[in-house]
Amino acid sequence: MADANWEPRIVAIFCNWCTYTAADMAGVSRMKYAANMRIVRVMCSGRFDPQFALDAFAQGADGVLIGGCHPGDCHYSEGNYKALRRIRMLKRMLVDMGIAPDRFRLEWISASEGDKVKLVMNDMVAKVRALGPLSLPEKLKEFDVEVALEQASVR
Amino acid sequence: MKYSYFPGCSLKGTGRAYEESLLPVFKALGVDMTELDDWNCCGATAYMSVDEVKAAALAGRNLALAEKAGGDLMAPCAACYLVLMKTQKRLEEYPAVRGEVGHALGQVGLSYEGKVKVRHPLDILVNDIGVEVISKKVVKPLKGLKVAPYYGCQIVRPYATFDNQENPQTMDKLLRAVGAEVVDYPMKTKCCGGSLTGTLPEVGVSLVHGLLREASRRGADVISTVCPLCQFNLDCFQDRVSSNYEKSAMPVVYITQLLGLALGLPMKELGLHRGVVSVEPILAQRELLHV
Amino acid sequence: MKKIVQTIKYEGDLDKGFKSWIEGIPGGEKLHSCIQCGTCSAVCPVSLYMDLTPRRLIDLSREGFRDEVLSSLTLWLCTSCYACTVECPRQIKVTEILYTLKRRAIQERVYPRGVPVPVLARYFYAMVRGTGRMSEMWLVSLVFMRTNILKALGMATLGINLLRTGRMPLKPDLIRDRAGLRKLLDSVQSGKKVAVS
Amino acid sequence: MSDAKGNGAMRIGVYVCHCGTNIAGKVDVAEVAKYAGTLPGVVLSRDYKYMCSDPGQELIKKDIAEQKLNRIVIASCSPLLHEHTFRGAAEKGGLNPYLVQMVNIREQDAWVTEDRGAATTKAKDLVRAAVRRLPFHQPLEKKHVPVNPAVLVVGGGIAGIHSALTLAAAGKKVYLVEREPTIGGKMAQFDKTFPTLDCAACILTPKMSAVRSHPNITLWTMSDVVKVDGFVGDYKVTVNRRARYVKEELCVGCSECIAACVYKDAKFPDEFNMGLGKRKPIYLPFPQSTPLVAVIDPATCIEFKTGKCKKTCVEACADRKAIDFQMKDEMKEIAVGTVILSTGFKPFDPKNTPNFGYGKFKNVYTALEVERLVNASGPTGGEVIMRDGKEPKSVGIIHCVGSRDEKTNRWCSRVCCMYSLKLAHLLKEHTGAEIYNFYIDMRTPGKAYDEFYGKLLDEGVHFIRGKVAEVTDCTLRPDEEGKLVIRAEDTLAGFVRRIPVDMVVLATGLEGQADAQDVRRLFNISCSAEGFFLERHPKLAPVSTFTDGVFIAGACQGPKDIPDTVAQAGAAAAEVLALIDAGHVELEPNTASIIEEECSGCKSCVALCSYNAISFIADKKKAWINEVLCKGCGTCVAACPSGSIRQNLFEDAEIFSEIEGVLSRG
Repeated sequence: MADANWEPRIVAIFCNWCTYTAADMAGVSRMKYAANMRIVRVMCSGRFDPQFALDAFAQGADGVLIGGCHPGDCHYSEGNYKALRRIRMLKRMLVDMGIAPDRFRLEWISASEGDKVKLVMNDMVAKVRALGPLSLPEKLKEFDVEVALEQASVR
Repeated sequence: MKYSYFPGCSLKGTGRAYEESLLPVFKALGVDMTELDDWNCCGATAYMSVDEVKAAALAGRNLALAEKAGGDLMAPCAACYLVLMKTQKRLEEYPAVRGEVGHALGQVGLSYEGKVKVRHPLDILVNDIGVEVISKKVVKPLKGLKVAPYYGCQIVRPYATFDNQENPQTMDKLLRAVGAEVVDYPMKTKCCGGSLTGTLPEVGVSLVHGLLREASRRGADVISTVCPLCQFNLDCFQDRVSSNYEKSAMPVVYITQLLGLALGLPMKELGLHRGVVSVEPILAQRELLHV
Repeated sequence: MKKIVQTIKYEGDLDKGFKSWIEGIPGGEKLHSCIQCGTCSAVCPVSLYMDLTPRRLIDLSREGFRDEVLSSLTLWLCTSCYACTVECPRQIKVTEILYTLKRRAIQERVYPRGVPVPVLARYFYAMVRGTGRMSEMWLVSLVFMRTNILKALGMATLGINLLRTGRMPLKPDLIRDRAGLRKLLDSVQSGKKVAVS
Repeated sequence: MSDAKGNGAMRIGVYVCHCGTNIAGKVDVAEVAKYAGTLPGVVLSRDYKYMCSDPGQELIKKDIAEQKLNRIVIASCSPLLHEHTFRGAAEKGGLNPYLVQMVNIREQDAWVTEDRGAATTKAKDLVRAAVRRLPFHQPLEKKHVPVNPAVLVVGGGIAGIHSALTLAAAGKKVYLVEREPTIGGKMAQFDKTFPTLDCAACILTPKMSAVRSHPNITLWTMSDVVKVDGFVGDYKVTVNRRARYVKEELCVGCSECIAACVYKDAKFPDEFNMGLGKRKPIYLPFPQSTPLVAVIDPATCIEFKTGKCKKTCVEACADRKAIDFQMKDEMKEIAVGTVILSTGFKPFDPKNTPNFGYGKFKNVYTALEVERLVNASGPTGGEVIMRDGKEPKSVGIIHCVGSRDEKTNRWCSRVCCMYSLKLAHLLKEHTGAEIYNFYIDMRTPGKAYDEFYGKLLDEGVHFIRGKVAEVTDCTLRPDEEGKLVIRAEDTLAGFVRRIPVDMVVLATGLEGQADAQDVRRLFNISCSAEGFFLERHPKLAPVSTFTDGVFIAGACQGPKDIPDTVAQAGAAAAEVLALIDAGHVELEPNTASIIEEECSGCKSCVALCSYNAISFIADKKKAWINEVLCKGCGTCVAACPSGSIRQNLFEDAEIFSEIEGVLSRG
């Protein structure tokens, strides 16, 4: 189903203090990694709302990556723990919805770990590439059509 | 504990005494050693010098055989140990080499998954059997025997992980466990010259001299080795050392020979007569001879 | 009077691809990262006999002095004790790089005359291919017959000693599946083409 | 029609920065600008060489005025670097600064992407997201919080001392906390300092006593910071003052207690002299210790071990009664507005480089040990008498011990070349010995540094370019007997050399403090894996951290010599003063607030807040957020089941539209 020049699209939601800074450091160190990530900055991973991930998938993302400070290192002392709880819950939910675990990932990356950003980015892009496109929007369309037909046939 | 045993060419030739003492010692310690069936030469250093992938295939055959046989693979010869370890590293680090070798092995109905653990006797003696167990089995402690522990290069460098690369300790521990007196021997990991004694004797013999000299200066009665080539070089070229440098008559034995002695195994089973420089006089002097 | 020779090196005479060729072969990857600290030379037990110390060999290799490197005695003095590899602050696998250079030297037959090591290596290679095993003494003496008959005589006392102590097997040992081994080795397409993928 | 509040129809201006070739080299900036022009609401889009330059900022102001822009997108470097710059420009142009959105196409695109096409696509996606986001931006006002003028300085080495004195001189209250019994740090242990060779004590001790006597400085030695709460302008810090067993306010440092101690001779290794000298259980670290107050080491004091000591020290102290065996640790809580961390470094432990024989051969020394050995107030009174009682006739100094090596530390420790030269000079001066320096590269950048190298060459010190392989007592020739033989390649001569010497000095490198990671957590800043604190920007914010109000100075940020350390200490003090004198700090207005009518009063947010900023108004049955306490993490926003909490700059609508923006590719 994936056409030859399909490229995975991954939305990354990074906390301002650790992971976003690490991503900057990766740049300052001129590390090269896959260009498939689109980073959205929030102040703390604690701001992560499961809706963000669901919306991203619904809008055509093939993967979602959350990045926060290591446990114990949160700039706001424990926002990342709060995030962790939601993310665990969401992960289970996504699996039930038939979205492969590799499409949704949480990583603790501290401000000094530019190299880890590179590793995670490349690794996740590779894994998602292997899974192929999620193309949820298309699926949802088909779904709507079916529903419509259903209703039609009922009448 | 079950191990496959990879003698290597030397232990069948110039290094016979190593095998002759090694097997009884492990038997006495209740370890089952079965010689790897139809093993071939590891390739040593020379094969690498001609064709690296063929070298990997040559060693690969042994690894494949060992994997089939099951259990860890014990390689007492430093060169064999190194080559087998190195081949494993290459196969896992370099897909190209892995592919080549895998293909070649396939041609003769063999395959290698990378499961074999290559082990050196020192590693097994200290980490699997344990120094305590061995010291309990000692019947003739080597009281008063001053031993210079000589590890040589290739068992600690560069791949071995069972001992410290700068200052290895496993042999020291074993010697103490059997009651010997370990002399501080800073040359313990210096090179014996390898095949240079044969190919460029003037160079090789000078290295041998350095090792012998330091051992006697530190008051050693004997040098204890774990490698057939080390033993060969240090033992067989002392006439040259004497003529080129200074008089030298330092017995050079295998650790397994000393262990066997301490475990009370019959002398003749330990190949103690095979030293060019005989070890018997000093053993007699220290009253360690027995039948 | 000492002979006067011109020692200037012209860029055009260098092999520009030499560095990348070495780095393309397993173990050579880090050649470029050398800081010329000399640790390799200083830990080397035989560097005091070398025409080029390992450090210089590394530098010349990376700069493309192919001929100087391949014809160097250094390659044949290396005992593979791996001290350089272990101690290198840049973790350059010096020993492996030397193996790469030895192979090239043997292939191009540019090793220095009178050094038996390459001959030994070739004999060894052939012998193992044939019998699956090797008998050191047999091989060594054979090599000296070929390269230096006097040295071989010089080895006599050693031979006698080994006979006396029953350590000199007179006939080489054999493995059973010699045909299989030969097949195995021959189905490897020669190593020199294989590089890191 | 638009106004400063940015109301009315969207009139978005997009600016794509080339950053010279930094961005333009990988991203087709013209293409991105062209594309941006096609996006809804965008009335103007340009690409420009350097947006952060004055002309660049002028351009923005001009366009706001002429084009009536009411939203602005700047696609350039990281907002962490220049957000304030561009918000400032907008503000000067008469637009509310929070109607600006930055797009990071340098650090997170141009610099990390191989393929030009991919980089350009990525830039477009990110710009589109920003354009989508902006309509939801509201004009906001900055928050102002007062700054407590008191300052906490952690670490009493030369960095901490200099910062403390600078701040005190400016009339600010300073708490200087040091964990050792005296301030002075490593510098106090040095003999002379390069390249001027003025004696460390002569230039340091006056500053130490100035600290002690300054009315604005509260000096707490033997103390550790154990807890830090609050935020820039208003930190609450808990300090544990460990028991010294001698009352600071009563002791005059007369040392009579020490003389009187039941131990007639000092027999315990003394820390200040690197164990080369001995001290008693009650002791002064060194003659100029500050504070000049005795200290008792309970680990060696008989009274503490048996309780059966004659306590001759107490007798000697007589009616001063300064000695108190009952003294307990004491917790102090202080309120400060800003913090300077100057916790220094740890010398590399040469036991990790066994080849050099440290700990095996008694005449192998570390550089710091030699500093004490040549020091007039050192254990040998300045005579270079080695552990074997002899004076060296030849000395080998090994550079880069533990530095520039993948097996230990990869970095260059920056000071070793210079201090090795200094020690070479001092040792030659004291003993006239032959001195051999073994170096990899001689690194002497700095005012009058290379001239100093020249001076050492003049003095006839040997310089051998080669990393030492080993120090051994295995001798090969008569002239090596009884000596330590250094084996190294003389890489310039091209030979391996064996050099017999009497004494070996190891120029050990600099490492981060062992507890750097704990300190980092305590103050909520970042720290590299190597154990050095991370500055906010390597060039433009070298003493700032990612936590406002916390600054770093000296070797805790990276290996550094004394001049650089003092410069940083001054810089940190200046940054602190800027905050204090402004009187207040401007905080990002990214705080959260409750939409009362939608709040269901479920209280789930209340417990979530780490800053107790959320309270529940019982009579209204609604939650309420105290914006002064709110730090703007947004955790409560994400958690609110009824979606009735909003966060400035990170509204749900803003984030959703940004997510949809990066994905909705034309």
